[in-house]
Amino acid sequence: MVPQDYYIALSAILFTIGALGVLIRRNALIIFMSIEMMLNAANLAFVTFANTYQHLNGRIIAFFVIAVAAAEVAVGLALIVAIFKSKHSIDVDQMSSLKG
Amino acid sequence: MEFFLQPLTLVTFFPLLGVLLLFFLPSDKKNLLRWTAMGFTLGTLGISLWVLELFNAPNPHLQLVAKYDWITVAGWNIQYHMGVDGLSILLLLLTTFLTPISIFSTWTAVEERVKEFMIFFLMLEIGMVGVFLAQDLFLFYVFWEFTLIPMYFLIGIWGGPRRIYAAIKFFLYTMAGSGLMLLALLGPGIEGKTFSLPDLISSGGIPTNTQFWLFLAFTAAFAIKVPMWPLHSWLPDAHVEAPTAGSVILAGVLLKMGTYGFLRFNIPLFPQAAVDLAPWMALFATIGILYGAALAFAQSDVKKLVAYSSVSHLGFVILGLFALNPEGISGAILQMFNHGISTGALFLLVGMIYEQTHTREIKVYGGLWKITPVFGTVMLIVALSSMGLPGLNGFIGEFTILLGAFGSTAINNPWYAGLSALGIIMAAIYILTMFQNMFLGPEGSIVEELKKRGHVLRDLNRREIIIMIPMLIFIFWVGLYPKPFFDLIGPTVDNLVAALQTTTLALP
Amino acid sequence: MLFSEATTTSFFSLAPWLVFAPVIGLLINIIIGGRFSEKLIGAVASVASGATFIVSLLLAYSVWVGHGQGESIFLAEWIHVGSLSLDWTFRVDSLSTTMMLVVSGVGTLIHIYAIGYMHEDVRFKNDPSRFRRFFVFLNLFIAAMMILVSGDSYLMLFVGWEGVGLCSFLLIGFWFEMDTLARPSWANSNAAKKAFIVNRIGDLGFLIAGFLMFWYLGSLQFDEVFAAAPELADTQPGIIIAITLFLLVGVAGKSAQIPLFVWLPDAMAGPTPVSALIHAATMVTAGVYLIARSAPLYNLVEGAQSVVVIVGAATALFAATIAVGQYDIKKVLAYSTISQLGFMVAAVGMGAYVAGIFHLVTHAFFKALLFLSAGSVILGLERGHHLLAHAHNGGAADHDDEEEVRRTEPAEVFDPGDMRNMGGIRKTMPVTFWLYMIGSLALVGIIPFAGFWSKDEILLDASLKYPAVYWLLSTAAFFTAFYMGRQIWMVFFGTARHEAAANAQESPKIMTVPLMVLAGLSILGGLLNLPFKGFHNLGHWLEFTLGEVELLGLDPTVAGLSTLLALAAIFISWLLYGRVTLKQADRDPLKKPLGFVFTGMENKWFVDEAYKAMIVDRYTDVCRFLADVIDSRFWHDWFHEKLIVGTYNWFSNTGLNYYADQKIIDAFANGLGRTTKYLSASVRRIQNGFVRSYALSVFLGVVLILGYLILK
Amino acid sequence: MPPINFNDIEVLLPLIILVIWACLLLLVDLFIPKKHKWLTALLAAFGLALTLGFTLSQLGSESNGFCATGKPSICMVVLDGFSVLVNALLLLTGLLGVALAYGYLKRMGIERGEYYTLMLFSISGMMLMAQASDLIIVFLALELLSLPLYVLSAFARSNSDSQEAGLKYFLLGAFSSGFILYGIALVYGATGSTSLSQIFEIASVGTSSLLLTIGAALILVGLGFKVAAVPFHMWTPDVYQGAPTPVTAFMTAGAKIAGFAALLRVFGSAFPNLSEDITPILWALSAATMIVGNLLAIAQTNIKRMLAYSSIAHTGYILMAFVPYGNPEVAPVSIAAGLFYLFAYTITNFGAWGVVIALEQKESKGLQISDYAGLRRKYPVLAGAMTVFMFSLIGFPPTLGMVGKFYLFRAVLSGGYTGLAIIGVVTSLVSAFYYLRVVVNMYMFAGEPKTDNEFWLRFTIAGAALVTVVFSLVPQGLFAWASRAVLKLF
Repeated sequence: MVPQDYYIALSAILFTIGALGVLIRRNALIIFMSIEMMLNAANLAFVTFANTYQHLNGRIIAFFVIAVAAAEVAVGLALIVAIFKSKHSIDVDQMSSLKG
Repeated sequence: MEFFLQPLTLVTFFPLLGVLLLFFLPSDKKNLLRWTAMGFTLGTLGISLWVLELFNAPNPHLQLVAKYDWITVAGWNIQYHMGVDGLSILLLLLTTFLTPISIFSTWTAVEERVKEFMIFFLMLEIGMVGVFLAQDLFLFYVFWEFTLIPMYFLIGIWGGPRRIYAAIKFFLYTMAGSGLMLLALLGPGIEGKTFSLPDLISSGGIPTNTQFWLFLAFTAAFAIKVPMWPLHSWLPDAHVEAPTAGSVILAGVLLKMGTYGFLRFNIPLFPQAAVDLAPWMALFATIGILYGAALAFAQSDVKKLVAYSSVSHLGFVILGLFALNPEGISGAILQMFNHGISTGALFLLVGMIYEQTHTREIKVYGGLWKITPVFGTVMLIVALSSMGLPGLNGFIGEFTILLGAFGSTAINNPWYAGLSALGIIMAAIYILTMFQNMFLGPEGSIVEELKKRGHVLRDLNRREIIIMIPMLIFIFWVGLYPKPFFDLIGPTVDNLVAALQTTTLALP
Repeated sequence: MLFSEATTTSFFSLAPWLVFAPVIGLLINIIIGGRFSEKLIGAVASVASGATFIVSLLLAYSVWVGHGQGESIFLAEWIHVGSLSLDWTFRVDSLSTTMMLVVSGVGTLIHIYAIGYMHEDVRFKNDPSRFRRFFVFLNLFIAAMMILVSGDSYLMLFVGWEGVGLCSFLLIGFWFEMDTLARPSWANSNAAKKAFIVNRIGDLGFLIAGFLMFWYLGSLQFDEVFAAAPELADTQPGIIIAITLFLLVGVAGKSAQIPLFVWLPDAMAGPTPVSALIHAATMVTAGVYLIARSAPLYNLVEGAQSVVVIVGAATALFAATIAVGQYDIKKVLAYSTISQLGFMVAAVGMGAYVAGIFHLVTHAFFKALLFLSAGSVILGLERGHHLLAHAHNGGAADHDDEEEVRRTEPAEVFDPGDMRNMGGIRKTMPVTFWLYMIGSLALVGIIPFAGFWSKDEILLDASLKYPAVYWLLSTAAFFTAFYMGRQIWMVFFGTARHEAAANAQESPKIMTVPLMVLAGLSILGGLLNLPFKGFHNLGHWLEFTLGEVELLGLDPTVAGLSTLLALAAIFISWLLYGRVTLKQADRDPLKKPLGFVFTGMENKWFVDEAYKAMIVDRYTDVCRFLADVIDSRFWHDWFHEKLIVGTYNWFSNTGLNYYADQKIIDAFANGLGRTTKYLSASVRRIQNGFVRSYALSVFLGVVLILGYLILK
Repeated sequence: MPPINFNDIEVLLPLIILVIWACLLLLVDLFIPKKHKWLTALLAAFGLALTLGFTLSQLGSESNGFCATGKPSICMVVLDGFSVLVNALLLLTGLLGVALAYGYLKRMGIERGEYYTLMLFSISGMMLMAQASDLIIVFLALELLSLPLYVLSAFARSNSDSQEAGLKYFLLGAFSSGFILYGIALVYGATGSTSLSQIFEIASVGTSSLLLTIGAALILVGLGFKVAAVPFHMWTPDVYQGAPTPVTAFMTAGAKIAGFAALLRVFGSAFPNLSEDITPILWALSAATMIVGNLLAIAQTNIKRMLAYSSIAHTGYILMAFVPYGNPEVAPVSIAAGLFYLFAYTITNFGAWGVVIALEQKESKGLQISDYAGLRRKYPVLAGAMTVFMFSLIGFPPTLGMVGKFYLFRAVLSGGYTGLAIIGVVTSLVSAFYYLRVVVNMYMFAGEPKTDNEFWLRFTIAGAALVTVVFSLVPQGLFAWASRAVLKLF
């Protein structure tokens, strides 16, 4: 069996990749995907820990998170679409009229 | 009802009725507004005289105490606690006396937004009276800060060309000090579980080290307000830009709040620190006296001159306070009163001429005594009082202060008093130079200029004379027969000094 | 206590009226004097002053019948604070009544004289409305002087002390808009200011002496101070020395001693009655009175006494040399006054209090006489000058016609006080001439005039105690005789050097009659204290107050020598000035033989210039520097505006490329340096509107926190 | 499956009512014609008021809800004095939000019924946050309050600023939820539980593990983002500026209250033992927030942006109170002080935003500070009220802000953090710069501002001003309330 530390490490790596993705990418959709990746990294951690402690808790939490992520998608995509409609672009760097 | 009928509550909040009434008066009936404000300030003066009547001078303790629980939950113990004693009675009277005088002086000087002006002025009076009567640290702080707001508007709206700059500077400067005071007054409040000043004093026992820091924090607030050297930079700006009535109140009362704070809080609350730091305070006071006097001499703007002279005069007050003996402290209290009268009168007079000429440049005047004899004579008396001529009020205060400081065991160095006495010479120099340049010598260029504009320089009119007469009465009264004043101060000061001696190590 | 003696003849309780009388006089003149005629104004003031004299007489009488027993008359409580308790209490004893009599007596005469003098003066200066003001000031002076001499404590004395200083200021600057020649100028007001400020320097010494007294002797009341002093003198004599020397500083200010004498010559800017009353007869002698009053202190410390003597003697000689080089009739008298004050100070310093006070009294008589006569001369010249002006204009010489005078502008700048414009006035103003002669002889010390007796007593005392000082004073006396001789020859003899002098007119009776009284006193003043057994009246009188005093007889050597010196000096002055009448443009005959020494005398040894260069200008510079550089540019502009407000501006600029709110910050705006602009630009970059950089900020925050936790 | 426990329902009763009301409102709104959207607003307000009534009725009761079977200490939600007061405050925020929004939406032409529904949902999220006693509930509540706010921020669809604000808020919000979630995961990993009570028990037994500390720190980051603490604050000015003003007003108060409630709840009950590690971080965050917020506010010319930075600064002040959260003697004072300040801030803040709304014109006009010039002359009452709010934000008597700061400083000083208090004082001084600028404009410059007469707006502004002044003079009752906000510990 793969030791649980590996899972945790994987989850940490995924989380970091996700976070860096947010920092590096300019496409709003990809940023959004990176955020989803961070959430799923957390999910992985939950499930791993649940396995360690032999609880259900962590797994159930993972389901909650998936549900929340779905809700976020709904809101997020709506926002992105609305912006694409008016700006014809989803490059976040073009959205910098508010600053200072 | 009982709450409102307490004499001290009444004297503090009576102007509030005026404020409320003014809100509902039409803003275009200027004279009605003026007389309403005047009436309420005179009423306050009347009530303060009633307070004086009730005041039992030989009793050294707080009197006419109004004490009600204010915030007494959740570990708070804040009270509405007002009281008057020898330290504050004179300042109370000074405040209620100068306010109607100042308002009367605005009759022709303030023509715009009279309603607001009067509202702010009455609000200012509430704050000032409250500061002198509050006996609870929190209550004091509230009044203390509150005075800033109306004064800020008075300078900012009705001031000179750089009024906004001056107003903001005044506000920020004062606030900087009071912020530290806020922290400091929480200190004893947390330790002692009460904010009542008499309770804190009687419980005593703040550790020496803590005393030291708290003393400094309070000093920050008071020293800026006084202002002590080198924190005086806001004062000339504020004075120059403030309207006459504002200058009068600023110099006459607001600055006294600082010296009063030292007296009311620093000395009794942190006696050991007061004794230990007295030489330092004396040092700064002495520098302030000489510095202010030197700067006053070099000013070309008469209002600035008077402003710097205030720095010098209030240096005397600080010196007297930290002599920590009855002579010095009594002298300092009397000098606060004197300075209020003399400098207030100076600003009034400067305002009266400014109203006609619209310039404060000393250079352009000259020979006014010939053209306006009454004005010149009144100015002379006031100027002499300001430079401490014996027989007039300023001398009594300065003499007792210097006398006290000279032999003070707390300051323990007669040089401070000796050097400060130089300030008396320097005062003569700048006051006489000012008087000479404006009132003596040949006719100044302004007379010619006014003629070209079709104005003739007039002497004081009846209203102005009526304003000045009470000031002159006090100038002579205190100078010739200060006994009634010392009688009011004396017992409390003796008590304070005796308490200092029992609570500190250094004083014999 | 008030009437402890309870004699039916005691008038002690009248003492407060010494002050009340002149105050009532001046109040009457202030309040309703506007409607009075000039005569009435003068009468009110003179009556007030006369009343003071009568009260003084009654008090003196009371002291006399009480066998010298003085009284302290309590009026009201004054300062009671801490352990300081002072009252308004009048001290009536032989010393103070002597001063009261001199002040009110001479004062009243001068009041009367001034009615005549000012009547003309205000017309020559074109402001008759100022007549009333003059008498108000004069009465105020009498009141202040009375407080000075009758005070029962040092502080009350100080009230009078500064009070007379104020009056001096007001009266020197009486014609504040002009100079002595009535040209628009700051000169008179400068002189007034100078007098007050120099006096204040002296007053500082007085104050500090007071502080020392209070803390070491426990009181400021005379008797208490004197009672405590001997003990302190045993334990800490240094303190007594300090007290006496600080008092000396005060004396030097008020009595115009070295180094504070510079104000007195300038004080001649005041109208002549003022010069006579304040700056010759009374106020300036207050210092002498103070030392005499403090005799119990000075007697304890001989070192301090010798300092006083040296200061006095040096002043006497120094001022006398300057007087030799002056051309202004009043300036000569002014330096003479300083010199004579030096005599008095030296006398009281030696412990010869009687001699000092004696000379004070006689000097009051003859110097007042001299000044007033000089005033008469000056007015006489003015009259002559105006007469000429009218003659030139073809108008009638009607001096009482105010309108006429007002319209008449002097055609040239004419200095009626300059002796070089005078000469031969003996003939045109005979009464004045004789009065002046009497005064001069008294001053020079020719037997039997008053000055002889008093000066001789001082010289005698000096010869016994301080031989060196004796020679200094004798030299001064020699110079005195010389400059007075010079003056007399130049003014009254020879021929007129200016048409005005030729046409000078004698003064009216109201002026000359008081002068005659003074002349009488100058002649007979010596009777007060003749150096013969049984005639030491003043000596015995003052003994009541000062305790046992040494009463000296007449020393023929000293008296003879001083008389000889005086006569010799007069003779030399005749050789130089009297034998040949000088021309107006002539250089002074002394100029050639004495050279630069005379230049020094002419220019008052450049003391004023030195003070200006070393003190006045430096003070102004320091003040300017503090005000302009330290306070304004450094503290106000740099520290507050640049550092604090500049920082504010810098933050304003971090968000935006322009001043955040121009209107408000305008006031603060003081320009930003390039560095701050660069910095602001780089900080601005952070809040740039890019989501990713915001996320970066969050991320960096996380990294920081985790880093802290892990590496902690 | 255990039977329905009515106690559980009771604990969450107000929340349940509000959620049901929100759902019903969503449906009812469909049938309300466009002209009569005031009805929706009224209904929303009524719902909030109703909930407020229920909430207040809970005052004094203390219980847990939705507990693990047989383990009454491990529960999902909790009801205590703290939660009741926070909920009450949140509902008040909601009511004020509705009052401010009604006229504005109409004026700006973005009046739609969903606005109110979204607000109600967001408030229910906030309320849940105050009651959560399990980390996963904290996370769910956070999402529940955030998602409607994202939408609300972008509510002015035609306005690109609003869209930008919405997207920025959404992206960054989701980003920060990632951190909080990962933090929860780590805590779960370290302790084997997400229940606050259990975490507390486990953490207090063993030595603190790094995993737990890091987890706690990540949760702190997430909540710090919500309350806009530096350096997680950068979204704030942009979003507050871009979002429709009533939304901004609502966010500045509501989201902050909820964030702080969670912060207190989580750290106060679960992590007091970590205070040794967390306190320095809080200290630094608080100091940085006060400094950056106030300094950057100086630079602003847009009043919305200025108030946004001011809101950041106030986060710093409130954070200051929580620095000594681990000290059991001071903690109650801290909580009371924080809560009182939140109340003071909410009232003042709504008042100030009310004035901003009153002066705002279409297309983001009337939002410059210079547009306030001359307000005193044309609308003295409005100017007077704004002055009161500005002085309250500075912390000047006689206003609630001053009393609040007094309370805060007392907590900080009691904890012994004098340095932080001094930073607080100095930054308040700095803040006077920019608040006074508004006052200067209103009173000392001439101008021609315009505003419409909207009753509820005026009413709210005047009421807020009155409350700000009057309650500063008689704060006894409020102090008593605040001090009843005790965390239920285990």
